[in-house]
Amino acid sequence: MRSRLYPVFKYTVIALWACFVAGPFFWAMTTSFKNANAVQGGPTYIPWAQYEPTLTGWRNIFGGAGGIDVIDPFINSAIITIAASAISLALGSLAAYALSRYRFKLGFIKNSDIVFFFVSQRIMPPVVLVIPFFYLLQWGGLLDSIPGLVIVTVALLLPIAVWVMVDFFNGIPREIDEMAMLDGCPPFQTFVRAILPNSLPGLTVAAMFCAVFGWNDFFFAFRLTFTEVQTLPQAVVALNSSIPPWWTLSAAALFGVAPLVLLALWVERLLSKGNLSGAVR
Amino acid sequence: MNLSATDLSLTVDGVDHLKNVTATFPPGRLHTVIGRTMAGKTTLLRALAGLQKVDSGSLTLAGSDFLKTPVWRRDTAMVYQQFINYPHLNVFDNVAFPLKRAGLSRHEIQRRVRQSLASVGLADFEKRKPSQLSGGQQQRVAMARALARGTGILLLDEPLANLDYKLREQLRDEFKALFSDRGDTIVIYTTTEPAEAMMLGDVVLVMHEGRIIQTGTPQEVFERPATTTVASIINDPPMNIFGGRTEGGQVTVAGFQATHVSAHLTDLPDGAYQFGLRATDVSLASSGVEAEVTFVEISGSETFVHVVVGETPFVVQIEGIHDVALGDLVKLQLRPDRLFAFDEQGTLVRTPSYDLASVERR
Amino acid sequence: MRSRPYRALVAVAAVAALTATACTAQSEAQHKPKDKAGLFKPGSEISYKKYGKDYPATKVKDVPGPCSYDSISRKDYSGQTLKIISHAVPVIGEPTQLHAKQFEDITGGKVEVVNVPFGELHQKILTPLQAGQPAYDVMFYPSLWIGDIAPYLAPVPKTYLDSPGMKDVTPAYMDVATWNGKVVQYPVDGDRHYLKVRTDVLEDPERQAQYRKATGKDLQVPRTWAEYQEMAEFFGGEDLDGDGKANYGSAEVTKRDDLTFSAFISRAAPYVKNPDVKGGVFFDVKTMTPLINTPGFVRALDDMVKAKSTWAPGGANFGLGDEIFSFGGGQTLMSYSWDDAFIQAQQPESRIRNKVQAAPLPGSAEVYNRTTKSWDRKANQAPYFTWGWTSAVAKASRHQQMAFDYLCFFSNEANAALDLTIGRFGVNPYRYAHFDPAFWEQQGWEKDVAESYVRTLAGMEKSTNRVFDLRVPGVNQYMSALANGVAAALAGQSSPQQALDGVAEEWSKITDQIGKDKVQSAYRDVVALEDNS
Amino acid sequence: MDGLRRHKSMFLLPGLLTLFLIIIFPLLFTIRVSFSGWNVSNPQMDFIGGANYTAMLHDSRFWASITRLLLLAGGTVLIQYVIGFGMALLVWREVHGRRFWRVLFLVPMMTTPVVMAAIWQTIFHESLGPANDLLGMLGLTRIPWLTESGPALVALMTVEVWQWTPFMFLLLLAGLLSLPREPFMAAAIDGAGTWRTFWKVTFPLMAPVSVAAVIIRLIEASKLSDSVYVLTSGGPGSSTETPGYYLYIKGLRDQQTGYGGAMSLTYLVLMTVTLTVVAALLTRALKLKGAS
Repeated sequence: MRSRLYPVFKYTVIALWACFVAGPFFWAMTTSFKNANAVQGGPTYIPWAQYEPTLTGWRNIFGGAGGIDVIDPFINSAIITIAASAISLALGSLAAYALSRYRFKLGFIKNSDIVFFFVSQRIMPPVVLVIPFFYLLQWGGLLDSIPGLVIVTVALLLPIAVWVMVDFFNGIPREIDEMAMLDGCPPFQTFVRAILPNSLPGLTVAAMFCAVFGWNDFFFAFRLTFTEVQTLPQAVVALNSSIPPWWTLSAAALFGVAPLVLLALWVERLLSKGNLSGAVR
Repeated sequence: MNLSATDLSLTVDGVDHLKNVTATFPPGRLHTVIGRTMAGKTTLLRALAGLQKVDSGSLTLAGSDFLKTPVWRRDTAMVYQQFINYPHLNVFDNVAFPLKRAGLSRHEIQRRVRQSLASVGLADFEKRKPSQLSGGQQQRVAMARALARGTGILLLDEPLANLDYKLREQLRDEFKALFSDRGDTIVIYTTTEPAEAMMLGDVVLVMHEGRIIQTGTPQEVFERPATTTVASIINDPPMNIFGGRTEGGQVTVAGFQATHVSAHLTDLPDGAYQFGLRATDVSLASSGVEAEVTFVEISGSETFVHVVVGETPFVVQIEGIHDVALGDLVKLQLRPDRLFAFDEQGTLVRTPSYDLASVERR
Repeated sequence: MRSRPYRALVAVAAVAALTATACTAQSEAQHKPKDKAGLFKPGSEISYKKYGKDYPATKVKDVPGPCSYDSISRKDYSGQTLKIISHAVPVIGEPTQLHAKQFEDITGGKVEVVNVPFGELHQKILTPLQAGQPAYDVMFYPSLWIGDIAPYLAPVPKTYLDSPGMKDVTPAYMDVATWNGKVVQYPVDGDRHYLKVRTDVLEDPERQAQYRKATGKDLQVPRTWAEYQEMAEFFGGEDLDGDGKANYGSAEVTKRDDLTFSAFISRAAPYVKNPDVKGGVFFDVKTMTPLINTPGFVRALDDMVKAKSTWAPGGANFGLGDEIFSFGGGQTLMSYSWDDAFIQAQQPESRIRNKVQAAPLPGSAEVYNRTTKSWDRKANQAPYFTWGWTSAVAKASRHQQMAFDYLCFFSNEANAALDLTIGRFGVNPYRYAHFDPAFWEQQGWEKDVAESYVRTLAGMEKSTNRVFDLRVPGVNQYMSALANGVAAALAGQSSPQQALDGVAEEWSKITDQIGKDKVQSAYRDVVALEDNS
Repeated sequence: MDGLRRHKSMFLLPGLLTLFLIIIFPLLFTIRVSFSGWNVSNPQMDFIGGANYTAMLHDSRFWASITRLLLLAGGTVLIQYVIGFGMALLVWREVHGRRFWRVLFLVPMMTTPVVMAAIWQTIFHESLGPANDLLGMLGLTRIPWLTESGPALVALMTVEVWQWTPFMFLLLLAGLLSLPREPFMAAAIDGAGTWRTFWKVTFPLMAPVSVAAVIIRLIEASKLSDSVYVLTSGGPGSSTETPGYYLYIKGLRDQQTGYGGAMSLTYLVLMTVTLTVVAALLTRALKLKGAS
């Protein structure tokens, strides 16, 4: 049925794609150990053989001269990402649960319209939002503060959380809710005790999307803060002047990806266990 | 503490799911609701549990309005046709779940869970997750959870429907024992299986197209099916129903004349009727009415032969395995003394004197 | 598990409420420093070495004065925080950070610096200013934005204007810092466009002979854009310096939303700035009619489109950084823009150190006269005082004295001297003291190189036919429209004339939008500088 | 579950209201500002009628960028879908090093787009970057990646494909892993080949996941702007300008807030309509496919 060449074909394709995916990381890795002269000498790949590696790039992201300090921004990014993701997941899964389990009708507005309202927030070009957000946060005295950024980030993440969780909850039999209620749980307890514990895969996927979008948000964090709160992407972008130090930029890029790679490992573990079944439908 | 439903009605998209359902469920009795698929049985249970809102009608428990009571305060347990358990909890915690909600002490919870699991024969499976159990075991867990709480109302929605035949028989027997000492519990059990309804029920309610069309003890319902519909629902295979006439004490059915008319039909006024005859009361013989075989089912030790006489279909149930082939021409013997007579609207007018003891319990 | 979602909600509400109340408490008074003992002896040696092992070990003497290490270290700013916005690291951003650290160390105050890429800086500075949000005390930005930002700036107090360092700033840069007669920007950098060439190629007898044979002309630093083009074409694509890689004629800033508009103005300056015609280069200041589509500008754009063939690979998408590396790294023979590429070439580790020379921007053999609508046939030079980095203090700042002290410290003689030597800092000569070849020779520059550099810079100061930036409100819109037109012509999407007609149309719209009077009154000041009136 | 009307809003409202409150002000603000002449030197809510909208109608850059976006977003999402689906199929079942591949294929979406775009810019650097170097090693001609419109669009799409194919990959892999086994067994019994099984079983079963993944990617791709900014800043000329980037130039960089508002709203309406229609069409097309 399958030709004997199939495995060869399969591994070739996988390997090609893997090279494409890993290429930029490899390039960033090797560039992060270069200095100006090594960069200007044209593209080289192998340290020692082709260029003399230095640690300048890496030193520069930890407060070295001509660099930045990524530690504080890292902590800020972590706090904002975790807080905003948690709030988005909480509010998002509550709303998604309602949209999955109850029928809403308000004039011509039905459940699917409400879901669309959530998702459609992602269509808004960020440019539209940023100036009004500025005035909104100023009004609340929340400019340049972590709570301010958390609120804004929630607006970005909530649609994602709702989108993932509605689909996920739709895959959980309603009878479980009913049974929990019959077993004496009021609706909120039903949600917390019977549905949420069975939603871990869905929550993980949603959390991953939230973390990715929250962690990597540059646009809003950049424009709604002044000096107090710097997030990691902001810190990295601060390197983007007319003389871009490729080496520092590369080191910073790799540093910023690291925590999310751990997240990818976790998601993959759930995938392998088959626990994500029904997480995305 | 009677649970009383009055005129419960529910229409969805023009289809009646419940139509003026009025019934009283006294405690300490096991009620079986029998009806075909989509007859409204599940809807009725869900309405009683509070999971389904009704359009109109009232529901009271011990005289107080039960419709206003939210689901989680109805002190009701339900076992579903699908094997529904909490996937994230192990067997022990599944059974303990409602007990914890009820705020029982840990000790008491443990005692009741163990007892309940033992009663369904799952004492050794406490630590398993539902997904690691077979279908029958999963349903036992669901049963154990429903029983452990000792709720005032216990609803079972075709709990055996999704099990294979062997398990079904086994669990049915176990249920009989489990329900025998439920004290003041109101138990309502729905099924499509006449035998299950008859065997388990103290009271049988027959549902059809959203209505309760007959209520009575199994014997009453069996002996005196109020209509042709009931007769068809409570018999498996469904009772053979066919048109006929009586004229001067002579009964003509399906193109042949009864040779001798049983006493219970002699006083029928002349006219057109519908007659019913259980499949067990028809047999194949060397002489009789000519019929053509359309379908043969062999189930266990019995053979069901579907035939047509002219246009009228019959099912014949005969013991043992018989070599009858499709298209064979056979001869039927009917037992006139077992004929039920219904008027043209389908209402029972004469019933044979029946010896219930002679009906085999399947 | 049960209460988690609710707890999160409550937490958010609480945090929001707390923050809201905390942020409303503000005091109005200006904060003054206390006195403390100084940390430096007068004239002590200053070096950046202790702030990072990558800094050069160069030492300079602390020059006594109100801004010296000694004087500033006598002020106690502990308990105060200064908020600064600056350009990305390293150009101007790194010295901002470095001097912030030093300032913290010697005054006990706290200085927070945020570094922002060029494209974002304008909006990031202006939005809070316009919203009345006291976001930053000190702002570093390109000086041409003065028209947008001036209304929100605190004038430089007299004490600082009277400091020796300030007195030494050349008149051109004091002019750049002045708005409506008040000095509102604190000069920390001097910028202009000029020409850089590779002397190792230009002075190679073999190349000179080749060039003469081919063109009949002497190989020398180009004096006009036509000569520049001819030379760039001649040398394009060969390996001229024996490093195994091809060299190219010209490197220019061409990436659309980078600083292309400045490169284009450099090319246009000699065609459009006619010393005999007064009243504006970009607009006719009387009518505010755009002149951007007049023949002078069109010819410059024609030139630039022709120059495409002389650019290095990717040269049509060069940002300033690419230009710096392309010339500074020895890939191209000639380039024109700010000092950065030249300083980069002169870095100690550079391959082409002391093989470069600075010269005034090329001129032209004729210049357009818009009153007679004809070309005046005469050699013309028009130095372009391209915007550079400047700094200013917000009017709304409650730490104005600390802010000015920081800027005065930033630009004190010792710091300025050290900053000038670190190419990536982007700090370039702006005081007479910096126009001294001896200073550059001390940095290891050869005499010829240092002299050509100082002569070029000082010569620009002497010129009376200067071009300044369009220092009016909304300058970004004008320049963005210009860059778009230039890019369209470079990409071949439209002819230079069409492209610039489009720009002129855009400009009229922008003027209407912003308000003709507003733009006109600001532009009058620019014209006054250009017309030396 | 209908007897619980009181409780359903308790679940929905916190999220809905939060989003509504966060979004409603910006939306109203934008609507209002689009009728004002708010710009850099006049940051005020005056009223200039529909002037911004009239100007927009004649703004060929804006409309050209929208047409370009249709190609860019549609093209990249299609490529992402095909590759994402292909890779998900390849590492779905038994394959050596399955976990490694899966994690690796997920990682690009974890990276910060602005930062990675800067790295990509170094990759596409015509003389110092590895892209042309590799082409050279393969004996191919160097490509002016960022200075000619064709290659620049390719470079842009490459970055987008690199960054966001993992998103498709994840959704589709999760979808594959949750498929029931029975249809595959049935197909095997019928003796269907790999290709046939894919078209007759896998693809139809994956239709709902596919639609969801494609739509959500289209939404995200329509905002394409960061990589444009870093890689080409819209050039050469305006040949890589997207609406997201053009809005950024006008609305933020030039601070023509009023005009930016008018364009943003128009864009929002256009995108909402387009995406709704596309979603409906895709759903129908794939449902038909699933039914056949």
